[in-house]
Amino acid sequence: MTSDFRDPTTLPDLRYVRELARVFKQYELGEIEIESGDQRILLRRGGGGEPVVALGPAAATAPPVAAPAPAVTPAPAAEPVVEATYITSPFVGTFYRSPTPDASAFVEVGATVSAGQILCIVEAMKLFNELEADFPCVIEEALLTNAQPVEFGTRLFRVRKL
Amino acid sequence: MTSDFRDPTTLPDLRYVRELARVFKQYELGEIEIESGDQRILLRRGGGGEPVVALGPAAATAPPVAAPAPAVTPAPAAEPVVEATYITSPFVGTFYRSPTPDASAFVEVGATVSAGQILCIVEAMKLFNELEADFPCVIEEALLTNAQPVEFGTRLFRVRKL
Amino acid sequence: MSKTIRKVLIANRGEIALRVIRACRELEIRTVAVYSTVDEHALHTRFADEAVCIGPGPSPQSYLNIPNIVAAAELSGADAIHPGYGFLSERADFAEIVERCGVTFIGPSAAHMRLMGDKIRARTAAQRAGVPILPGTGLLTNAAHAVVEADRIGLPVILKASAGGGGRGMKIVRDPAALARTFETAQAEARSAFGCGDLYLERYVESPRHVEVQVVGDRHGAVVHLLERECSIQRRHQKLVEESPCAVLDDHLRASICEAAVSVAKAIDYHSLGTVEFLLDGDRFYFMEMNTRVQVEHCVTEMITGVDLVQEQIRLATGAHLEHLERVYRPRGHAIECRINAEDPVTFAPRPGTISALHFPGGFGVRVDSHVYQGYKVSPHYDSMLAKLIVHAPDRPRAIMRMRRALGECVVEGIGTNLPLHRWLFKQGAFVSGNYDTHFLETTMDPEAVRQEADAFA
Amino acid sequence: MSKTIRKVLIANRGEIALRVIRACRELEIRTVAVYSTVDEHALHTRFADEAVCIGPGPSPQSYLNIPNIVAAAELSGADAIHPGYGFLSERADFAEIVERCGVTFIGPSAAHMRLMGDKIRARTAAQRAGVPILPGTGLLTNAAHAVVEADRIGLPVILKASAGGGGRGMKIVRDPAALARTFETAQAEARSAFGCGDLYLERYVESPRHVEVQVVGDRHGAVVHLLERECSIQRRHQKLVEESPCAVLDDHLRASICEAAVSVAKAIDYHSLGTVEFLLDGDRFYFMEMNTRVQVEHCVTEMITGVDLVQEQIRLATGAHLEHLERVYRPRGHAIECRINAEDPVTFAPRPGTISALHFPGGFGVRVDSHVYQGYKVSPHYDSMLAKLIVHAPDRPRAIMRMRRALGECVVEGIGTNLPLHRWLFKQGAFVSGNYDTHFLETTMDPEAVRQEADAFA
Repeated sequence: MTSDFRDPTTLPDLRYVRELARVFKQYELGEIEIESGDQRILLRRGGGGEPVVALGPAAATAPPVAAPAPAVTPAPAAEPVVEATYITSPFVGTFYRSPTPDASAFVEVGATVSAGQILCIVEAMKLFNELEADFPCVIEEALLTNAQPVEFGTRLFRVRKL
Repeated sequence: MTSDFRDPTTLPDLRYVRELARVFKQYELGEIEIESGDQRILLRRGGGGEPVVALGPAAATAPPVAAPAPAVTPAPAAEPVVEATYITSPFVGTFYRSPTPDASAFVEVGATVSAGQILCIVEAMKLFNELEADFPCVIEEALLTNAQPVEFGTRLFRVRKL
Repeated sequence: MSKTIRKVLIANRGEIALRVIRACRELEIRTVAVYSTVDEHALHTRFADEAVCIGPGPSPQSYLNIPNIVAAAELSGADAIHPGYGFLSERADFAEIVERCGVTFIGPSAAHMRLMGDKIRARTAAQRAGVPILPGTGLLTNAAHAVVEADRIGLPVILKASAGGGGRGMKIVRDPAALARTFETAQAEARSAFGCGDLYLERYVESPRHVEVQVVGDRHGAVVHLLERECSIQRRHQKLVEESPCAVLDDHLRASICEAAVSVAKAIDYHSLGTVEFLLDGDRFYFMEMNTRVQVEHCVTEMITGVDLVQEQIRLATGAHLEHLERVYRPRGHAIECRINAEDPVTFAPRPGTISALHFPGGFGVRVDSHVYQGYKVSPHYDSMLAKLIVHAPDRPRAIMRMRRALGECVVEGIGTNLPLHRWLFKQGAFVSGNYDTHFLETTMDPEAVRQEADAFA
Repeated sequence: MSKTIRKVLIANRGEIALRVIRACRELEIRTVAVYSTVDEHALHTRFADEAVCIGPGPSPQSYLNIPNIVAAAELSGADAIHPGYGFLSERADFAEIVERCGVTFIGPSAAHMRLMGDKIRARTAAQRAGVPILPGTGLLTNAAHAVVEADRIGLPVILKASAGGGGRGMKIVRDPAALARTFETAQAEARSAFGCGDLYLERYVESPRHVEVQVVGDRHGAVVHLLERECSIQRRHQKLVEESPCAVLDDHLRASICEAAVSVAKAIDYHSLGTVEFLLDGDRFYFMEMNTRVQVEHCVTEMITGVDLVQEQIRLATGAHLEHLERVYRPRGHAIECRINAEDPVTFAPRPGTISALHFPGGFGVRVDSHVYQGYKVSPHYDSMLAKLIVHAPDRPRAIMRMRRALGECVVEGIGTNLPLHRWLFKQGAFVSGNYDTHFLETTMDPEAVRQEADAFA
């Protein structure tokens, strides 16, 4: 029986791609692109966080390869160094942007906040831990919606330091 | 021996890519680009950067893998490549330069020997195996003295091919 | 009465986290690992069904961070927490918080932990259970009181912190003139180390062996012992080699010491796994302390009894009865454990770093419990133990030969380890004969010979 | 009468060479490894006290090179040779040459090997010992003879090469018209494969199990059995999973089959380790063949008896008596072995290459016998077996859970392995229930599901 995984005339060996995805995950790459003859493999961790695999030449949408499931939850320490600044969670718990369901958010995108200003709440063991800004900054992006679970280091807001 | 994940005619050796990724991470590089022949590999970190790896026909040597310390008895195959030519033992046994203790050596240093000429004896299990020259050559050095034990591949004579 | 455990959060790291994951997997219980940022690539993080990051490298902010750990349990829906050993495993407040959150704490009750964490109360409890204790005191009120008591007990004495234990917070006093001053120092030290300056005195035994008994109890009052462990090979009061059975106990003494351990556990209505530690002085034994958790060295007991202690610990936490555990154990052969640490074999200084090459021994009668792999980075934040090498053989001489063989096969490159010390130890006549005490290593170690063992394998 | 063995040359490679080195080391016997040039960095080369290079990669020039191996024994002063399994282990001429050189062959006599190597004579020997054999024939003189005999036995029949064995040189015949032609083909094949075209017939059993019994005898006529092994999980007549005890034997049947094995061994005055293989058809069993060496799967017997078979094999080669081996064995729990091979899990095609990452399972009840390491290059010259993963637990269900856990921990990267097949197998209801025969794997394997197991771990 021949391997189910490879059509020698068109697509690269799937095991090759799988192994590539493993390397991709293990080394936290943002993108791998391989071209050889008329073959092309591209792995990319896009803005949305979803890795993409594109296979040529059958540029016709190839079935997405089982993407490397993010380890359990991507941990912060090993994330690639990026120019942006993030406010991360020092607690494990549930994230809330407002003090109560009806109230408005502590901070909105675009807002300028000063050091010590409350940004959000992380609830754990019925305790509502308020998270304050350590430095004055502008909120550029709110990365989570209400009631999402967070662990230590989960990115909550992308900010620009002032 | 070729790797599983490698088709020598098309895709680069995956171990090469993996090692490259390891180097990439270890040295916190922003980009690696290698091009060779019609092959190209690109490794890129993050969204903005341009890291790339391109690989030539996998002729590139595979990365060294951590191997355990050399074995108890150094075997011949792993000896450093030297320019000189050696006659090695195809037998395990005891080396003798002459047919009997009183007789003179089959060959002396400086002698020119022809293919098929007897060079020495390796004795094992009471059998005296005569070792013949495979090619005409000049004996430049006799590396062993009488009655020394030899294993497969032990160097007996350094010679110069004619 | 009987709770169900479907998902266990392991509030620990390293080999014991892996040990608990293995037990759970074999019981078809899901697992949640917690990890610090430096343990992102650790095996417990990888092999658990889920993993939650609970803080940065330093333990107080991660593996000792109770709010984050309990929140991780809530978030992941874990219905039980296994504390392992070390870290929070003997923190009664942790057990209390866990139970208050409706999560099962896999261990005894907080009250047991408090009682046995207070060494003075523990002594009293043992005495009430009819178990021998060393001549000594209760809480000392001041230095003058200590002097009077020392005079009564007879020198030398040992001054101990009530909140200490495991060899920490102890001072030997041989000179009566020095006692008062030592008392003050010890009290200050205990206060800063344990947050409690309570001290007591015991007669000091010059040449003791450390023998401990594994007990296990259910929540219905039943307690059995699973024989003893001999742990006299120590460095700086830290066990380095453990074995079971103890080579110097005859059947009668074994029965007495094991019965004594059961008496202590029964007297306090103990449940879960526990270890009652004794000081053995010739053919007399004295209660020292009780550890209310799974021990590092539980494996040697597993080898000679066939009982999976961690699986049983989880089962008992549901309120189950002892059932099949309730039998009379006879040692099936002999087991020895070596703790392989990332430390200098002579100075015991930690040697963190990256493991560049690794080969663990295998084959018949060899068990390895380890969380390290080739490429693993040994962090300076945590304990230096890399692996437990355990051998099992029909008798002690053959177990020693097997351990020598296994130590010879063990390759750890890139960092310093205490393998040379173990290799040296297993050739020593006194060790092989079984004739040694807790001072053996410190008094007989030959640095030159140990260094030579290191060179022989370099 | 009793020889002393001080230095053993191991005429083998891979895990079994390491297994023998381990046994010798624990007996304080020195070891000599022989190795081909491609095995220069192999662990058996590294861990033996001495190592001699005996030839290039291809086996006929190295591991089957009798003159070089015997010369290596002479040169190194080895007083015994252990042949392992495979290679020269069942070559009677090798055993003879070794003994003629005054070196002890660790195994039975050449006569035993010759007798059991001839499957027709072996059948006769078993029959004379009063052990059931399948209805069948002696040596077939020609195709016409085969047709007559097949008619007598009843179809289907199986045509076997007398010099075959281990599943090699067999053809099933269901159609009487095809028999004559099949006879000619089989004879030609046997002649080219084994250098001997002798054939015989046996009734073909449609749904057999492979059950074998470990026997051990001394040179003084004493023989005991060490219970049975179940080896029905096979691919292409190669065992893949072995266990002990067999799940479908009741006490009565177990006693009968084990006694039968002892009868065969006693009838031929056998000594050393041996395995008597039976075909089990419901509650009836039939002698198949006897292997005159240590088996790959000896480890499962070691786990449930506590006997170190290789150490005993060496001891018995000195002429020692059975002594402590002479007892009645009852299975201590249950043991299962998985052979981890460098092969495609579905097609079984070999997958040599370099192991880029390796992690073997550990913990309680797990034994790994392996010669590979991270960075090891699996050569296409030799057998594809990388490791034997053995688990031991109190009963079969728990052994299965333990194996599932261990398989889940096992990481081999860089080459393809049959781990996905094992992971799939241990979830199959028929396997778990014990209800399967030797065709199980070939008839029920679901390539898609096995590939999914591979993906799940990618």
